[in-house]
Amino acid sequence: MIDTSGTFIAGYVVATIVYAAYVVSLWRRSRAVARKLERRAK
Amino acid sequence: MTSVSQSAAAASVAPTTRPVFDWVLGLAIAAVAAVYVRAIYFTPAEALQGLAQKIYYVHVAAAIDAYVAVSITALMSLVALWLRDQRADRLAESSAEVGIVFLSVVLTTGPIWGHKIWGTWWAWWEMRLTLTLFLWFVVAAYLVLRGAIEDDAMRARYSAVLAILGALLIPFIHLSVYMFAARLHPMPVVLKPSQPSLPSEMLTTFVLSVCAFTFFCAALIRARYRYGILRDLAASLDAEGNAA
Amino acid sequence: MSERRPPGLFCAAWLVARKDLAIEYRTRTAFFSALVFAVLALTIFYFTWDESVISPNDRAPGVLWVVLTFSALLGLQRSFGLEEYDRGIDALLVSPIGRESIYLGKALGNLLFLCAIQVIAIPALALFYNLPVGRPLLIVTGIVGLAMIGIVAVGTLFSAMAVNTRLAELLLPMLSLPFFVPVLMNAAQAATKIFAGRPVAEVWPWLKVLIAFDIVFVVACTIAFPFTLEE
Amino acid sequence: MAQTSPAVEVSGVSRTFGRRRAVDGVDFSLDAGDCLALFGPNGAGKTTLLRLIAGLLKPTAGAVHVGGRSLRSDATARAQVGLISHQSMLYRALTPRENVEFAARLYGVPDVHGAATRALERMRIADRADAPVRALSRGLQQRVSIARAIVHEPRVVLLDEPYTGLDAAGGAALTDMLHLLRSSGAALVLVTHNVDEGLAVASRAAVMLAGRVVRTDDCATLDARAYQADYRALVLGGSVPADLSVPA
Repeated sequence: MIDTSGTFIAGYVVATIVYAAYVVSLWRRSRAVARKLERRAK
Repeated sequence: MTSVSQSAAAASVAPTTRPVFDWVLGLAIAAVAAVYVRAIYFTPAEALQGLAQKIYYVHVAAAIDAYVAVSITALMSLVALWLRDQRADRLAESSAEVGIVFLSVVLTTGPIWGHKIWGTWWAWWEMRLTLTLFLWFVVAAYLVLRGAIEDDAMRARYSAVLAILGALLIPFIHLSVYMFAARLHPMPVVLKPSQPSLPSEMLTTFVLSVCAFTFFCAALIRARYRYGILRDLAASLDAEGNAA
Repeated sequence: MSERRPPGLFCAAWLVARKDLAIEYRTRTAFFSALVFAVLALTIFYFTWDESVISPNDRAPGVLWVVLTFSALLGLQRSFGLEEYDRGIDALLVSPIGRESIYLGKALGNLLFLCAIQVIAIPALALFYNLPVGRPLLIVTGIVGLAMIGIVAVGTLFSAMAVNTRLAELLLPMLSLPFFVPVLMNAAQAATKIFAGRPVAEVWPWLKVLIAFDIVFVVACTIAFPFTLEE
Repeated sequence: MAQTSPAVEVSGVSRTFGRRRAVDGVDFSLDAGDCLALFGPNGAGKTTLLRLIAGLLKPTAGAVHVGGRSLRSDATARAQVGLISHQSMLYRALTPRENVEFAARLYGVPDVHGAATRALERMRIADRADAPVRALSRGLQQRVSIARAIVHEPRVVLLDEPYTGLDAAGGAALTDMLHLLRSSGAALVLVTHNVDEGLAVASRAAVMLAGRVVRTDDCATLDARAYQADYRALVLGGSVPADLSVPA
């Protein structure tokens, strides 16, 4: 068996970063809109 | 966040707004984490490729869900153009955005795997990867087009036209890449991440990972859809504020 | 009243195309800039390869397709721009001609515009790259024609869309280029084989894909065009 | 054609942009030879209403009929409308004659050359017919634009601020032409914010505010000075006086 642990770790790390980046971006955007609506509601 | 959305909804006649981040998305993230744990610690390494084969669980699941999400965009674009329904347009937008995230995962994990196993980062004769790249371009164009139009109705029409033409384009790209690959490699017999018969333990992990990522994909689309409602509500309140 | 009959689908399309060509003939700026661009690109590409490694003959087809794609984008860019300037498009929309006619007319105008450029660019290619003038070059010109129909079909539609957006100049290449991919892949492979002296029968599979693309996208874009207009 | 149906019939036409109601339930009909002057401040929805009648915009609710035919679905209805808009709708590289002849061909006018010559002469621009539009002044371009809009002898002419940019001679040519069009049986809708210009040719007058027609009058029984004062009060007040009829 060839040693491919580096590839394995890189693959999982990269995939996780892409997903996490999207979740964070969605969270930031929704928080910004929620704040905006909060200001409007006052 | 919940209370904010509800008070805003009470103040207007817009569709009811619900929280973007709720237990469904949390559960989906937990499911993906559980699959990670199972794939990393409790699934044996494949004999020929070693640990690199485990990328398969992330890569293939992302590919399946990316294609599902992009298909939803194409289908909803047709509905949006036909019925002029804002909800269909919003769902098309949501699944396109989530789709490009999953496509990006496919496009990054694929070369990482290929670099070790094929000895090359990118292989143009690998049909699915090449097709994914062109799909990524079309979805990126779709999202840029949406960002470049201010009028809601016009944005819905234009982006739906692009999505439907994109759906027509896919078979042509598929055929073209196939004919291109056939010229270079008469019958591309290479090591594929998918083995014809996986040992049952790996198969279980694979099925679980597809389920978990599909759930995650659906939860993201749902969250993005809810965010879309909030954003449109804020924009329309802005417009009213300016008019008054 | 009754002796007056609005022109039919193709007749109206021809009127629109002829109007566009008349404007082009009057101004000539777009034509000359696209033409100069094409010839300039041909010469620049000549010097970007090492002559001793790849012979000009071998790289000619690749250069041809790059130059064709980008001169097409230059031509398409202005197509709906000139309608937008004084809202000439409104005059077409209030007239009794069908919206499909407007699209087909614009597309035909663009096609003839691009053909005029290629009529000069292809001989220039043969000249600069020392290609044998003969049957292969003629067949490749035919392939260029087939490719151009597909490129103009989608390009005209996207030109109509891009002109109404905030990123007009940037958006047209971004929207169009993915759609040009299958056209260019098949046309380039067919042309390479023809330049290598193979018979037409051998490139027939690629030509079939090209023809299918042309048919599908001319029809689809004609149907889609009315949705890109203001409602 | 059956003369029973009015030249233009606008029934319950509304148009929203997003959440903004630009035109809100407008009704009126014009017979052949009528001229409706539509007054209103900026942003009242006059131009949107005109674009709806011309078929450039699709109404959110209601319908427009020209000579009894639905405008959106019937090309023969569109063939009877002429539009003069803010923009000249001309191609600057072409000459006035080419522009007008192109329009004539789009409408299937039999004698293209003769019709174009007549239209250009009526707008007193025939002597400049062979220079490119680009070389003409704004006012002369407006005359060409009007010639282009009437070359097919439309039964309904829609004019959006047509006097803008015209000098005295151009304005007089336009006024003469509008009278001529009326006497030849065309119905006119004239959008303007200048009450004097409108009343000079109109048979009926209407005021639009915030997307609604808030007042309509018959010009035959109208005192121009009193109307002028009323209009000013309406526009400046921004609210509708109680004694004026407000269509529901």
